[in-house]
Amino acid sequence: MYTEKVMDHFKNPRNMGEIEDASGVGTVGNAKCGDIMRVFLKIEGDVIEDVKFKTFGCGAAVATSSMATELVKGKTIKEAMLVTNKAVMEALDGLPPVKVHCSLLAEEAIHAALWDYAKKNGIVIDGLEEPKEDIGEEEIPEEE
Amino acid sequence: MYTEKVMDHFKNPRNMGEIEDASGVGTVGNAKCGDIMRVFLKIEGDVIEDVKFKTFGCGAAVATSSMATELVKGKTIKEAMLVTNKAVMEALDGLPPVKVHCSLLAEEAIHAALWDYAKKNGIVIDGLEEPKEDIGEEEIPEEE
Amino acid sequence: MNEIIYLDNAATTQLDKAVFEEMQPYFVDYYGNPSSVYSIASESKKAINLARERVSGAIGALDREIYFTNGGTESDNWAIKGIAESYKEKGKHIITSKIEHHAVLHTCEYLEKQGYEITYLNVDEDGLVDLNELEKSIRKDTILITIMFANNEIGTIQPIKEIGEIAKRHDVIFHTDAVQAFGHVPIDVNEMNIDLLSASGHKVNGPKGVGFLYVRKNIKLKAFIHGGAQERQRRAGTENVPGIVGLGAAAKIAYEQLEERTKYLIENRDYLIDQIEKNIDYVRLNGHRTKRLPNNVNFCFRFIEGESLLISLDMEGICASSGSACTSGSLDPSHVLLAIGLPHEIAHGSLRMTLSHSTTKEQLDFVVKQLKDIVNRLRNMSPLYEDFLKNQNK
Amino acid sequence: MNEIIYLDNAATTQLDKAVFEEMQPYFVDYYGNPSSVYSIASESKKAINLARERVSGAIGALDREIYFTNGGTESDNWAIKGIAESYKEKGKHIITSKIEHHAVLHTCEYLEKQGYEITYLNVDEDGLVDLNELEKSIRKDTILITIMFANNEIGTIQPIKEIGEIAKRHDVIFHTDAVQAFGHVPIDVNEMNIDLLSASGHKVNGPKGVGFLYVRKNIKLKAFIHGGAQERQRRAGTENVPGIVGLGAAAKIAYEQLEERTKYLIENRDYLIDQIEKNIDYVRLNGHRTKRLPNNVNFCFRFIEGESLLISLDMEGICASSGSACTSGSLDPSHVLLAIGLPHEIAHGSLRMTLSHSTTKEQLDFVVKQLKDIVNRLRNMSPLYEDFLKNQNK
Ligand SMILES: Cc1ncc(COP(=O)(O)O)c(C=O)c1O
Ligand SMILES: Cc1ncc(COP(=O)(O)O)c(C=O)c1O
Repeated sequence: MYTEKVMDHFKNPRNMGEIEDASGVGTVGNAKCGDIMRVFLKIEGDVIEDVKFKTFGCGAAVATSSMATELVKGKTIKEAMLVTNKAVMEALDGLPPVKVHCSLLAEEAIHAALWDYAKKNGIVIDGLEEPKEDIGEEEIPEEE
Repeated sequence: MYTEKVMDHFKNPRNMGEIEDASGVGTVGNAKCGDIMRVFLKIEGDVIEDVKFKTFGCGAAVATSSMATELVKGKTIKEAMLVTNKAVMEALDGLPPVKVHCSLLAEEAIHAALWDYAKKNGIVIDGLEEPKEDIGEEEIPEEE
Repeated sequence: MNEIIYLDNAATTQLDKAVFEEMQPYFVDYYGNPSSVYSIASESKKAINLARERVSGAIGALDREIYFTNGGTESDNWAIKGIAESYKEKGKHIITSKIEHHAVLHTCEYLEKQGYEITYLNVDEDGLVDLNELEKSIRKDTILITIMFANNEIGTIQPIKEIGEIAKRHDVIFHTDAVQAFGHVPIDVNEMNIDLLSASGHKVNGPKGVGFLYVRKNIKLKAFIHGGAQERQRRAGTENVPGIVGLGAAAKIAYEQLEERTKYLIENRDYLIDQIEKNIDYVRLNGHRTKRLPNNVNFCFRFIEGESLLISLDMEGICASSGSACTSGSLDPSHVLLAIGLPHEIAHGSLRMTLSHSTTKEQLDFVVKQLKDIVNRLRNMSPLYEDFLKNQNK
Repeated sequence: MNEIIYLDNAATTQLDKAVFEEMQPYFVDYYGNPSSVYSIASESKKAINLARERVSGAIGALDREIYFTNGGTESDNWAIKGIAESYKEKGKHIITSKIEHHAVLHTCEYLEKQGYEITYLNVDEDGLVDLNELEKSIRKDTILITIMFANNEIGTIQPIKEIGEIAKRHDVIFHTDAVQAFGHVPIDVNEMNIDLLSASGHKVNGPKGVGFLYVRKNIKLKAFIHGGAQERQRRAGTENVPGIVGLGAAAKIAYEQLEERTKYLIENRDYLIDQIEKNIDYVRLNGHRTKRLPNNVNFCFRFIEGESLLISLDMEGICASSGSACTSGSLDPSHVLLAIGLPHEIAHGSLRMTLSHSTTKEQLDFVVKQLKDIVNRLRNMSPLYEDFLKNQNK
């Protein structure tokens, strides 16, 4: 079902954990849908010095969290804003269609943590919007 | 599907053929339904001295013709009247349910030949009725 | 003699040993449910995907247009009832033919009771539908044309491509029951404008209890069997993995060998037809002489009845079938033989022999010899023959 | 480790080798179509008759009350749609429960669209229906009660005999989906007043792609799959002979070994439950503790999600399943877990382990050990667990 990369990030998640004195924390998803991601950012100047995550969710949710945090680590905020769910999926060699929403959630979790950082520091990050309560996960429609 | 007795009478039908100067001939069934039986009787005094049949029909039709003619051969008319389809079936060790109508047809064929004999000779045979054009073959109803 | 000569390949075929070998690992070893997450189940999933590719490849379809079912009957039921339900807003008129298999006819009769209107097209004496009659019977509320690819009794192959064109021109959905055609003749669903197609595994040396329905991708089709999310949520029920594997393998072999087998079969078929016509009087070939399945031979032998013919052949080790009602326990002979215009008494005397790629000419010679004797014997027993001879001598 | 520990016997079971051996001759050797006249086909017919006897014997039915189908899903569809159609003059109300398999639920939802009214009974926290609620919901126009024998996720066994009595008292037909119960618990259709019963071969170490529907002899039931005259004209389609043979053989073995296997399974089941409860915190056993299938263990592990649990177990060679939606690609967790009152987040963390008669205690010990580690690992990763600990420390 999953690619080797996904399995690797599930088995050995990178950046799993917490940052005690995080510059920004974001939590997205909800338990009802079975996916919650929390991202902790440590930002110095313009740069994401450290990033950690915690995730409640399926294999893809864990793997996308792991990969998304890898992709933004050490990057500037501006660079991090360019990490899309597509980039996460590509870096994982793809996801099954029903799991695409996990990659969206990972993108959203990074954004939510950035939003928290921006709010705390009274700054505006270009292109960043307030995180939605629920990200739009579509149910696959029953075919007729 | 068929018992050994049925198969034996199908393979080696007894009394198959015609009687040129028959005392009575009866034909029952119709080609539409796929069964026609013709019975020839040679009656001397009160006794069926000889009997022959010709049959167009399935294996059971041939076997019941063969067995029915065996059962009436050498019998008095009165005795022959007691040969029912049940007797024919029993003598054949049974028939599949969908083939029971063949045994009725055989009984009917003997009766038709006797009727012909009675008519030609102006006599009345106790219990013998005019043969029906079509004998009542029931279709098995489709179950609900 | 002890050898069995099996000439009833339209009823069912022998499972190909190579097909069985492909199925075998999926019984006891790879038994995982393809819907499961863990890795041993992925063997089952992969196997189903391969089978789907093989089937879709055989008829020029996309993988996702193939839905595995339990057999031709289920496929026919699903296609017809599903379209009826999905398109009832457009109309309730369906066109079919008088010589369809009961899986189609009884389904149409069922729909009639539900308020649908069915046109049963006539066929000519060879069993062909009339394209003009077909086109004329299309109405505004016609939602489906369902015409079989090839007939299971008399072997006649319909002008499927032409029917597909007519259907397309009038924007009517076209389903074909290809249970007898799949694996036996070339099929291209796009070239032939087929929207839905039914097939069954056991008619092409595959396993019993499995078949498929091809459904063109833009066709709406309500589910027929409701439940789990299998087959892209369209056909519920745990997948019959070994069966599906077998169907795929059988499809692959059938189409790889198609040309070669067709040539061999047609030669044998025409030889058998020729020998019967040369050796036995008062016979009639049923079905079209050339537009017919490569393996189908169907004759009426006048003055005799089919079942007694079958039993007599069986006693010589020859397996065949008949459209005589006596074999089915009902009274009327086959609706197909009546539809091509045969009177009841002649229809009762039909014999169908359907060859396989392993049937030999020696076997056919033996069959003709036996047949001649048997027909003679049964005619001597027949009051119809007696009457016929008497009338001739007048 | 390389050995696979298969704990997903509710999804499908390994085909019993002895069953496969009984099936084997009917693939390539005795391939005759049971409807044919000639003698080689009689082997197929005999084999089907024997299978029918074995199945009917297993549940105290008559041979002619058993109809072979393609599986549990088809049986459920047929039973419910067939009764709905046959008795629509009497009424259009059907009673079922909220925890039925989708084969029943989606069929009922389909009927709702056709104008039927369905009552979905609640279940208590153990998954049991309330007999009073059931009886109260019966109306004049109620034509069918369909309640599953045992639940496929949480293993709860319903009071089938009592339900049968209520149905009988009110003259309502009673169907039970016994797909999980057949071969696993004693069933007597007469004692339990069951009018129709569905079962599936592959859930009892039989083959995939075959099942049966028991139909009490005086029950009217319209055909669902129309076509040929197979199965006493009630279920069309060429019979899946090897499949039917396998179902019969599996039924025989299951019921011969029932007592012995049940004892062994219950012991192992309760051992596993006990070990999990002793070794892992914040767990909840789902389903009734004693009125449950001998092979079913189902737990929720708080703060973690089922699919990641499954994948982690799979990495250790352990096959299990989850009611978490993530395994099915939808969002809501299993309707069964919601119906017994679990909140979504807890329902997402469910794990079902279904044992077989060849599961050993050593395997279970290994499973518990792995499970403990995995649950720990996943909880450490879980923001829900983090929040829970913080709240506790307040
Ligand atoms: C033309 C045709 N359609 C449908 C069927 C039904 O197929 P099955 O018996 O495999 O369901 C058959 C075979 O009996 C057939 O010959
Ligand atoms: C309770 C129940 N009913 C019905 C079914 C459907 O059975 P099958 O998938 O064999 O058609 C299953 C199995 O998935 C089940 O567990």
